[in-house]
Amino acid sequence: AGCGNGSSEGTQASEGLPETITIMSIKEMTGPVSFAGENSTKGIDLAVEQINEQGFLGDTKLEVELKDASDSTQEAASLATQAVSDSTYSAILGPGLSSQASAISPIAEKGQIPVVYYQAGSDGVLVGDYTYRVTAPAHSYYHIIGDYLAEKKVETAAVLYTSGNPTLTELGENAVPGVIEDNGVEIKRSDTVANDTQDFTAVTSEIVKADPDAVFLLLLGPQNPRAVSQLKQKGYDGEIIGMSTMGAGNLETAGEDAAGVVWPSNFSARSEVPSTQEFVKAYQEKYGEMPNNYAAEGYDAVWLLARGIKEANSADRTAIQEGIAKVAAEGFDGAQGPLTFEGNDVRVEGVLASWDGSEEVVITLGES
Amino acid sequence: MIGWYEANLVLIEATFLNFLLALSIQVPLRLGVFSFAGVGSYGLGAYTAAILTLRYDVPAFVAIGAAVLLAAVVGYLFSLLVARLNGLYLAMATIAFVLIIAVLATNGGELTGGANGLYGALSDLTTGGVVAVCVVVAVLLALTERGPLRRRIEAVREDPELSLSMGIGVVPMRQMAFAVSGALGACAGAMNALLRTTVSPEEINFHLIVLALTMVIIGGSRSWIGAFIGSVIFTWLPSVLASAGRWQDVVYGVIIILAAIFMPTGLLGLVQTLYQKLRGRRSAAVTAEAPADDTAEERALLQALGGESRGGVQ
Amino acid sequence: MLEIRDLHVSYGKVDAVRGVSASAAPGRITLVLGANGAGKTTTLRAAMGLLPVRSGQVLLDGKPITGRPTHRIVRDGLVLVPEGRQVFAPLTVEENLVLGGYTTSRDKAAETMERVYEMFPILKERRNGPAGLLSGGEQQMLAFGRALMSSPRAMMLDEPSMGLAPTMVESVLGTVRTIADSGIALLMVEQNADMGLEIADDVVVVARGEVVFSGPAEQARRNTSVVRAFLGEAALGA
Amino acid sequence: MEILINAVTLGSLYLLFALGMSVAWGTIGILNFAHGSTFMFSAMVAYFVVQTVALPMWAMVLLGAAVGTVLSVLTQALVFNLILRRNPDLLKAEMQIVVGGIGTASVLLAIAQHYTKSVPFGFSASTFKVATYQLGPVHISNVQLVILVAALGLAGLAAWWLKSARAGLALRAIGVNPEVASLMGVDRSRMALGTMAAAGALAGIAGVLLTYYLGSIAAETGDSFLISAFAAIILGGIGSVAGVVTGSMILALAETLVVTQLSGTWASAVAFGLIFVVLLFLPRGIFGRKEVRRT
Amino acid sequence: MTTTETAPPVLEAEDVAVHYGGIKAVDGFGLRLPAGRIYGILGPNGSGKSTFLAAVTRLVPLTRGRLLIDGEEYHTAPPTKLARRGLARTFQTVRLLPELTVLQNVQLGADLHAPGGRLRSWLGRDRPSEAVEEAIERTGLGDVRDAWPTELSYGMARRVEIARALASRPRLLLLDEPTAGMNHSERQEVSELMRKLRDEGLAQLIVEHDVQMMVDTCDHLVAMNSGTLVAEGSPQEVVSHPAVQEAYLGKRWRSHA
Ligand SMILES: Nc1ncnc2c1ncn2[C@@H]1O[C@H](COP(=O)(O)OP(=O)(O)OP(=O)(O)O)[C@@H](O)[C@H]1O
Ligand SMILES: Nc1ncnc2c1ncn2[C@@H]1O[C@H](COP(=O)(O)OP(=O)(O)OP(=O)(O)O)[C@@H](O)[C@H]1O
Ligand SMILES: CC(C)C[C@H](N)C(=O)O
Ligand SMILES: [Mg+2]
Ligand SMILES: [Mg+2]
Repeated sequence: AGCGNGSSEGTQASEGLPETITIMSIKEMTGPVSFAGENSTKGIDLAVEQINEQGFLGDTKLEVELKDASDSTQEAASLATQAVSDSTYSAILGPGLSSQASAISPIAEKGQIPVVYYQAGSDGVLVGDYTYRVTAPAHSYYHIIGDYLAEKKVETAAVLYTSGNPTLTELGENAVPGVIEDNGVEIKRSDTVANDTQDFTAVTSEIVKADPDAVFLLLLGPQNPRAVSQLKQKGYDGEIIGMSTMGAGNLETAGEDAAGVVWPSNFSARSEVPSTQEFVKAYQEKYGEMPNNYAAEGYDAVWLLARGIKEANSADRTAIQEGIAKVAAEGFDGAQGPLTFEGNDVRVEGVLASWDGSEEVVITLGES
Repeated sequence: MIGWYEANLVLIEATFLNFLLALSIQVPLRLGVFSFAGVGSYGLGAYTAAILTLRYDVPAFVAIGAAVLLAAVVGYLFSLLVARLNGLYLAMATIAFVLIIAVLATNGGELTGGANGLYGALSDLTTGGVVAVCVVVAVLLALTERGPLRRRIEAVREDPELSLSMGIGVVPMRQMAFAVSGALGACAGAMNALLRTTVSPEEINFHLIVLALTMVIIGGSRSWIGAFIGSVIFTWLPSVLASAGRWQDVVYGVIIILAAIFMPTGLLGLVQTLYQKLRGRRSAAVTAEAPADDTAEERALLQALGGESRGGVQ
Repeated sequence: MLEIRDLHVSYGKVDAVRGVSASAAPGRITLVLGANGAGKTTTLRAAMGLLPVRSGQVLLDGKPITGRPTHRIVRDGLVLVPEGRQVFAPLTVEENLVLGGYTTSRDKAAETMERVYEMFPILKERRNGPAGLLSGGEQQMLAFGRALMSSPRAMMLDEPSMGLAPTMVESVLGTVRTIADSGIALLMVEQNADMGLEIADDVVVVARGEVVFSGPAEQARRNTSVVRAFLGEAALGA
Repeated sequence: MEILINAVTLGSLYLLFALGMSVAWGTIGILNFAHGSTFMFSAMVAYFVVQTVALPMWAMVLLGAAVGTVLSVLTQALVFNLILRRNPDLLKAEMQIVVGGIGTASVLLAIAQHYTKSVPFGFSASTFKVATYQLGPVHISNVQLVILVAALGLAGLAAWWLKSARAGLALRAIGVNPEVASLMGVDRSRMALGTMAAAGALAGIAGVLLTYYLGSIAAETGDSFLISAFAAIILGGIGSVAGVVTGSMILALAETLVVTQLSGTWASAVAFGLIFVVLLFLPRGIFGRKEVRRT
Repeated sequence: MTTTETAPPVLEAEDVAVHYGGIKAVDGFGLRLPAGRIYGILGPNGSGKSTFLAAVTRLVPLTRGRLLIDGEEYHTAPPTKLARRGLARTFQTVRLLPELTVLQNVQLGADLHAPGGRLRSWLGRDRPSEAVEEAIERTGLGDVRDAWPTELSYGMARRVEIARALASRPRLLLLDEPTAGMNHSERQEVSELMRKLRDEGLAQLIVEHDVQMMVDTCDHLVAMNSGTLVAEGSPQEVVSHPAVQEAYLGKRWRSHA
């Protein structure tokens, strides 16, 4: 308590860190994307538990207050403003919906409160120093599909994407066609569906008629099993390649139809990386099930924040932001494996996930 | 208090924006015009304001003014197009209008930012500005709810043909309703876009229509006060219900159902009825004590029948 | 036998009907007279179960029907020709008639429909057109014809001659008499007192929700005040 | 050709769904906004049942119909009927009924979201397996056949019943003027309940068949169907069975053509643009009755 | 009666026809109504009386014919113009606005001629004008002025209709069965009112089935059948016209005449 030095070298809880640090977690716990909110919250809870038990922040306890914004942009913006003006909150764990994130970012930036997003993969989300994201945008690792295409001797492809969602549109219009063409594959068709499209029979009929070797489905979670089932019903037997929305059990209802569907993912529970294995073990112990990408992302988001707080050794928002920046510059090993940051945005290696008809597995090429 | 205000600033602003949105449905409804075009204008206004702010960096009032003007003109032109439609057929046409606007925004390429929408429309609009606009709107609407203007509106809604025979121009009134509705919707949309600095096509959907309608019907469909009550309820209810946890949406639905059943004239109507009951209505009193001033004919009749109804004439 | 006993009906605080009694025996017509707002329509509607009865009783053939739902009362054999025509405007003329016979057998209904068409040829001409396009008087004919379709045991008519041309008034009221003569009990509100009195057996006069006169029709015809109020000075001399 | 079959199947699903809604609306004047959630909820209940007992398709369809009936009857008895009792004027109560339906829909949706976590569900546990037949150049599945037969059969039945039965006429009379209908001896509440029960059953059947057809649906599926159904009904003309059939088919055809030939993003714009244009020329839909109003 | 025979008639209809498909509701009917007179139209049900009134007030389009007000043609003018020229009407059915009180319903009639500019009349104080008070008084509605239309008996509602038309202080009044649903003495009152209004210079055209009242009230009767004119003249002439007796009046009146 003695020295009056401004730069905090010491780790006395009384000086730098208060007893508890409260964080607002804005999640989509109900509505069409609740699967993302549900799973990431499980990861968050696990991380908070570990941090508090380990005494990672000394005697300081991390407390996360969960707020449901459902799929309402308005509600998310309102919660963020509340977090900004209520000084008990030190930071925000942000929602996964790009639309909500884009609304929150300017508020957070102006109010100078750090936010760590997961998912929220579209362009306008990260606007300045205070906003971070722990989910690598799909375009940054999607290229790993290249070897798979080569192995399966894919020469022609069709792309089907949901044009109502910014993240998927970016992928469907630029990133994925780029990857496909880089691998010398010809794109035969590119179709779009709307956010609320349920019936894929017509469009799948057309795709099947074009008879491509592979179909790329870049769809919202619940749309995936329908599109897959309907492709199969139309007699399609080529490759089906998706993106991370195929995870989190979203393919379950398609059952056998979806066996063999693959997608580049930012996370796999089967990865050999030690930090991942550690996470998976702890997760299984706590919940008795395998974690998926959303859970891993939630987990990593909390850890990024906690490291930033420790670095800052203060509950002050600006200090935390600076702390996170430092952590990000160095990167760390998280549930998703070794995490590096490009600015405020995370980058991962990526793995190829697959649905085997009953659960999500990781493919290692050259084996199967 | 200050803390409360700051923490709930977004909700407070949203209340006023929803108020304008509700009015954009209510104004035509009061004239018997079943139009949701105001919700489309909301989108139109939001995009106009956002584009002007992003591209030309104009002050907020210019952006909003331009949005309002454009939407009023579009509303007017739209009214010419749908002149022959009525009732729920008109409602459907206007729903189509709203959804088409959303699709246009999605496919608008660089201008509208596609599915991403537009971000970072930072402007100098303040909460005070929003409130001021709402006050002006409310005052203007209050003028239409009294005296001759109210009677005209009632006549046009309930009986267009009668209105014609009383010299009331039904068609111009309808056209005006569309223009005003467009202006109000656009005003709400523009201010929302500027306050939230973003607009995206997914905001303009069927749910916004349902919300606007629900606010008007549950609040009260005959007066701006009803729209205001509705906007307060439906802006704040979700946060209030957040304490109900998992079941908050169920409770929300149940509240709407109960309101529909027990408040046939909206909350405003309920309040008015209670007030009238409390004071005892004049007309009721008059009819009840009427025997005091019998007409001569009846008095004669009562007299004649006082006992000897046999009293013949011959 | 249709009997209304000491009926009280109120709209909120306003007592519109305060102890009205009226009855009609099979084969007899009871005419209800009264000024505008006297409570005639209210009485009929309450008897039909369309308005809640505060106290009093309505009996059909000695059986109380007070408080029963309207559609039951219709099945019990009592029908009402409502005030102001009330035809189903978008339905065709014939569909209106078919609905009138909703509670009877198809054969019976078909037979009565022929009779109605005979009585009002214009309805037959317009049978496939929407009822709402008929003229006022034509709609009144339809409303009357529609009530005949159910072959009731007792009938209440609220101003059946309203809007009808003199020849039609004669014909409708003549039919009313014929119906009564076939053994149906009839309670009729009619402002055309002149003609009403001619066919009626009994008269009830209502003023401000109360019965102020009740007796046989000839007695009413001899009563100065009734005559003055409902038939005019001229009739006094006649 | 295959496009046509796909379009007709989609149209038949719209038809199954919209038929009950249209009949209830066009006759007893009840525009049920909870129809979409009734439809989804029936499928969801069937899903939970099939998870425990592997049922064949016909049993699932019956189950869906039963759940739909119960939900619809409950909605009628606990919501619409209470609204009407307080406000006997149908025209004035119309808005209240719409809002009551909106409330009911959000209750059902919230319950479904709670139990499914909004994750899509399907009937892979059912004993029924989808089979696809190759007829010349055309693929057609057994689900599609069932849907086509069910939709056209039920629509035919409804049309015949409304046209020839006196009860159909009574229903329409209630829609015009409930009070005078009761003066004709029509038991208004029983008729209304019956109609809503039938509408609910149709919704339930549609829900189950749609789930078989698409492979899976989610809690939110009901909503988007509601708009399409609303559009189909208006397009054809309220209350006319021929209208719903035509409206559903046109809408499905338009959507299918746009999705396959143009782009999915424009699908709804074209579909609604089409409705818009049709209404401009036929202000009361294709088969809509002219409004009867004279001076 | 102050009319000079040379002044143009207030209302003139020539060879008016209104056809609905095959139905010829009005088929070549006409009349000339001088200022300050009461004209009556008699005719069987469905003979086209109400349709003729609708045509005259421009609520239905003419199939053919000419309409003049004060000698000026108007058969292509919009209906709203007519009210400003002093024409008011009532309808055969009660058409009150349910959410306005009796007083407000009557005020609606007077709004057209509210003093001052439009803005002033919209924003100014809203006391019932003299015309409104007078109309209420003359139709005996004082007791129910604050009642709602649904609370009125049929006969009372009809009086409000008349009061509303009167409140606009018209020069020409068209009444479609104004006394339907009233008893004898009530009709008498209405008849007296009409005659008084005539003496004040109001021209009236009345459609009504109460022949006695028509004979007592009208200066001139026009009989129509199947959309065409069958007889015209003084009440006594028309009532004793054989065609009118045959088609319209029935036994009772035959013996009367
Ligand atoms: N819904 C209502 N609410 C309140 N008061 C009403 C209502 N309906 C009627 N009244 C009042 O009840 C009284 C009786 O009305 P009712 O319609 O029975 O009269 P009536 O004898 O049929 O008259 P009319 O000959 O004019 O048809 C009137 O004073 C009327 O104002
Ligand atoms: N819009 C319409 N479409 C079809 N037929 C119509 C229409 N309007 C009126 N008619 C028919 O034209 C004829 C004249 O109707 P109108 O209402 O003018 O008769 P009216 O002389 O007023 O009869 P009433 O004395 O019964 O009121 C009637 O046979 C009526 O059915
Ligand atoms: C939760 C996720 C499915 C959201 C999606 N990735 C988006 O950016 O909108
Ligand atoms: Mg009456
Ligand atoms: Mg007429």
